[in-house]
Amino acid sequence: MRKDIGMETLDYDVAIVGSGLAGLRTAIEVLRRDKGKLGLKVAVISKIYLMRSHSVSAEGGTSAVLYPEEGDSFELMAWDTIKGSDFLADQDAVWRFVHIATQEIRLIERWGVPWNRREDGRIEQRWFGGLSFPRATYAQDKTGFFEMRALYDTLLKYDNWDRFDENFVTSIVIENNEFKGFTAIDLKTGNFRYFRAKAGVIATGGAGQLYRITSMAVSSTGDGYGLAYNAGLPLKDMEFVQFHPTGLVPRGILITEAARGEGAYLINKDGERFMQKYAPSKMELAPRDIVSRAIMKEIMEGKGIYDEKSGLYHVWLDMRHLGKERIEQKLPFIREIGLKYLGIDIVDQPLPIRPTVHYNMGGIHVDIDGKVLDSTGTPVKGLWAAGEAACVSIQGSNRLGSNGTNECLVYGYIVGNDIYNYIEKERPALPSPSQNILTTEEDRIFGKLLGKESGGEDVYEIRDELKDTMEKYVHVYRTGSDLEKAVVKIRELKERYKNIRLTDKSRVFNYNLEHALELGNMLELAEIIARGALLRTESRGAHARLDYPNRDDTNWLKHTIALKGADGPLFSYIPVKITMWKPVARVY
Amino acid sequence: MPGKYSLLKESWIMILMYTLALIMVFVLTIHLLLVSPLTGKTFDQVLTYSYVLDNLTYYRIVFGLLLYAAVIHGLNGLRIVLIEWLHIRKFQWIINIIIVILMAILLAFGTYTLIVL
Amino acid sequence: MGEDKKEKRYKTGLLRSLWPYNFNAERYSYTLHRITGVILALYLIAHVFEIYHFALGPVAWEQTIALLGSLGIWEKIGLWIIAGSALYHGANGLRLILNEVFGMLLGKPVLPEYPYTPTSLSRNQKIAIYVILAIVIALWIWAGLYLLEGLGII
Amino acid sequence: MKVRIRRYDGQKEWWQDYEVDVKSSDTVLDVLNKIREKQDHTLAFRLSCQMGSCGSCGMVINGLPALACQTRISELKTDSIRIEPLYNYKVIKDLVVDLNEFVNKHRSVKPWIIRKNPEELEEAPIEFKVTPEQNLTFVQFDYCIMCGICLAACPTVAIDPLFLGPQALGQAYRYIADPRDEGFEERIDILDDSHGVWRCHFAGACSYVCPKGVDPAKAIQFLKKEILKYRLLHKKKAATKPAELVEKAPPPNAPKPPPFDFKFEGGV
Repeated sequence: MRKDIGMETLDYDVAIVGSGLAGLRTAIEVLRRDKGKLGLKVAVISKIYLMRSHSVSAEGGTSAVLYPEEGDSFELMAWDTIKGSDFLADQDAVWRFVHIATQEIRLIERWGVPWNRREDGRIEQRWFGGLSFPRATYAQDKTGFFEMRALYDTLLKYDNWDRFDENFVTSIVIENNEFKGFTAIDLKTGNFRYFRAKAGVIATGGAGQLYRITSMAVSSTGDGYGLAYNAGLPLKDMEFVQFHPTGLVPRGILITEAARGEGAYLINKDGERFMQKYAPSKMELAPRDIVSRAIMKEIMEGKGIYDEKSGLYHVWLDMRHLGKERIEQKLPFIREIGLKYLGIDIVDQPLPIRPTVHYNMGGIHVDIDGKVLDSTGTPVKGLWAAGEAACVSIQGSNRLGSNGTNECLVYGYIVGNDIYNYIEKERPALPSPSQNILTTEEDRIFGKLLGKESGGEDVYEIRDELKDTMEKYVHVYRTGSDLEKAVVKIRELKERYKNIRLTDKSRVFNYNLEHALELGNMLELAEIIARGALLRTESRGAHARLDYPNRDDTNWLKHTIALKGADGPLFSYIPVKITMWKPVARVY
Repeated sequence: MPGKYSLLKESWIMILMYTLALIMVFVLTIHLLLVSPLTGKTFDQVLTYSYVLDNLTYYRIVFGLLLYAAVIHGLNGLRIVLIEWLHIRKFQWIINIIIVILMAILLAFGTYTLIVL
Repeated sequence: MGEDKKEKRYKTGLLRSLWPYNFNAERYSYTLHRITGVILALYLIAHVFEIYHFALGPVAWEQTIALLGSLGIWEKIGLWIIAGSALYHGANGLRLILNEVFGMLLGKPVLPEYPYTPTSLSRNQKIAIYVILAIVIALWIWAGLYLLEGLGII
Repeated sequence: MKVRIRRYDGQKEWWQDYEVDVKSSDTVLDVLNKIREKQDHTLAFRLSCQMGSCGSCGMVINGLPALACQTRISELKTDSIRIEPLYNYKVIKDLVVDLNEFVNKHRSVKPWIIRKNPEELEEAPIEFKVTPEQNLTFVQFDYCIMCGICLAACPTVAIDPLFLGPQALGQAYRYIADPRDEGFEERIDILDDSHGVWRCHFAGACSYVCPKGVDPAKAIQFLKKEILKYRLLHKKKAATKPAELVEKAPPPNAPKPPPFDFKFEGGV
């Protein structure tokens, strides 16, 4: 084991944090545009191995307009997205997004995605929640996985990039509104690293781990949000946390919306298809927030089924009428999950499901090109964000199913192009930050956190309490009093966090240290979410207040912006860009 | 550096392996039948000089085929085991050469035996 | 790729490679195929030199036979093992040729269905393995009886 | 339940016993999480998705390589669990193994779509025509999540670390079988090497332990068949016919935003 503590400096043109769909797509786009012309060197930094990112768990599909001749159109997709977002989406961004999505689907088809096909060999599409045309392009029910496979494999084709697996990024170095690199810990050796780069991309995904029951991976702890927030950059719309209606009880493993797209029913204790009360025309295929609220309402009204093992209430997702052949062709992974984790075969038994945390609509405040904006709304020179980590905002207050993977692809493409144009045009030099920043950061991690001998708080205890707090008070339905309780609890946990002590003092693969750093970010995020939700006195999309049950377009048709203050987040608001459609009542 | 340290394309060696294996199925069956109970002799009787001489001269082509097939197939098998086990690319040619020399020695002795009779 | 042989790896090496415990029937047959192959190759080397004595004339041949005969029952047991090796190696080798050259007994590419049972290790392959084992064991017992008969025990 | 874990801290190796309360529905990964969170913070193991689709948590459980997140305690049918790092890999710490060699092997077989005309991968008119039947010829092998478990089971990898291994060879076949790919000749020299495809002797252990049903053994035997066909008969990729590009469709509407008071009149 290496005892010496040294700082490595690694020079790259582009440093990408996060290796999910958005990160890989950005890397490919930069290298693809470049083709050795500028000889750009790209670093892909990930806290886990490449191909282990949570994008592999995306199941259902990827929306895109492929068949305008059959009645689909860009207007229709944009309308669906905007209506689904409860009119909080920036409509210029949506308009751009729907156009690029089509091209992305075809591009990754050529890179090897085994899309499900029609009999004549063309790409097949299916229904998804909130769509008015079956435009979710899919590869069985492992769409995200196959997309990741294709992107990862295609990236391997290029030479001019290096992978930094298991490098945990601890901070963004920003001086004078200019990006100067990332600092990271190499988990394998425990060394401190400084990635000096002309351009940086944050594509770290979401923060589902704030909750107990979540479909997100253990690695989705919102590090990107924390990095930006701690660097003094604003976060947008963080109070909108999407609950996927169908998470498997008790873990919250995702049962894809495609199950309902293929025709599955939601059934309560009395055997009733209760969605007809909530969305009579779309039924089970209403957008996710509506279905989640419907399920929670059923459970609150005592029409849920009690599961003795986990102590949770749930409803049934019934796929028995689909038939074995259709399930094997289109939903094999769902069947596998049911058999594997509950011993339930969906061919002849319904699955117990309840809402599970699935997606963060909010994220780092970026403009329509993916450039990260600072508190005054001017772009930070040389810093981009893409995918779930960024908030453009296309998803508004509620993401439509099948719009997540294509946001990653589209913004990977846009950001990659933008970076290439930036470097080609401006030819920036490698930045040189003051040494002070780096040594302070190194000391924060290794001196003040790893080397600390005082204090007795345990990382995992605080994390458990945080998860329970969020699960209890900041769930599908929120009330002012619950949110206040949550804020108080989170502030208490933040105080306790200052007192933590790590048991593992080694440098190599010190997961204890990684979890402590993650927890620091998670506590900040939890506070932003809870306080942002407390301030927003309306119900919009995924944010549903029992004490303010209606949408309030006069006061709240605006994005929340959270900035780090001396004592917790400071909130301000910016308007929504409405270019095409004025908000109307959202009925399905 | 694929193929740099190997004598032949590995697939041609394997084609040889499979072909010789199929040949051996036939010739080795004949060889074993000649020392089997089906000859009506006891095991000691099939080893007598005259019986063996009869067989060797009568089935000379069969035994020649068997010799060449078995030596090449067998020693190449041994080579495969060795290059997997010792797995250092740089010294792979040493194993190859040792095997080829061994093959040559065995074939020389075997051919001599078959010709001289 | 690591050219360095001295890198420490966990539970690796010749014995691990030949230790099929806990695994599937094909891995057992792999172990047997490899061991029998090495036995046969080594026997082949000895056998060629043994036969070479035949070329030196009847006296040399009788001497060689007598020398081997002096091993007593061990000669017969040795030959029995070699006969068994040849039978198994040959029969299993035929199965491998079907697999590797003709792509038979493997099934077609399918959509995997949970619980995953790989088609390459499924029914056809298992039948082939058990048929081979049955034939080989029957012939091997026959050969054993013959060898023992020669010894005058039966 | 008694859990025995093989520990390693860079210098010494040892077995450590833990006593954990488990429910029958728990997976091995839950047990490890309980140990790390409640008993021993120094235990190192990888995990991510917890639903068997990322491939982080490959380890040897009771002597058989498997994904910890999809091995349920009730399936093991034992009253104690023995957990070791994956066989045939270098161990870095506890259950964390070094996968760099593994990913390099994967990369060395050129696992991407190769076209004679590379422009087709950037600017093709619409899409390749792949019928569902053609899709079926390779999609099974595309299930690979790169967990590295197959290499831990492979008897050849156990003695020959240079062997490409079931994962890389399986992926090579996945792309060779893909009707969109034309890179067979580029890959053949890499595969037809003294430590390439022919070092597979079909022990089938890779397919036996594969957590996603990829069946790499099958892919490798098919790969051998394809290579022999190419060498003996000069037939390239007889398995699948190359895909055609779909005819150029009418260009999609030009991206111009509709006027502000655009009235939507769709059947929502």
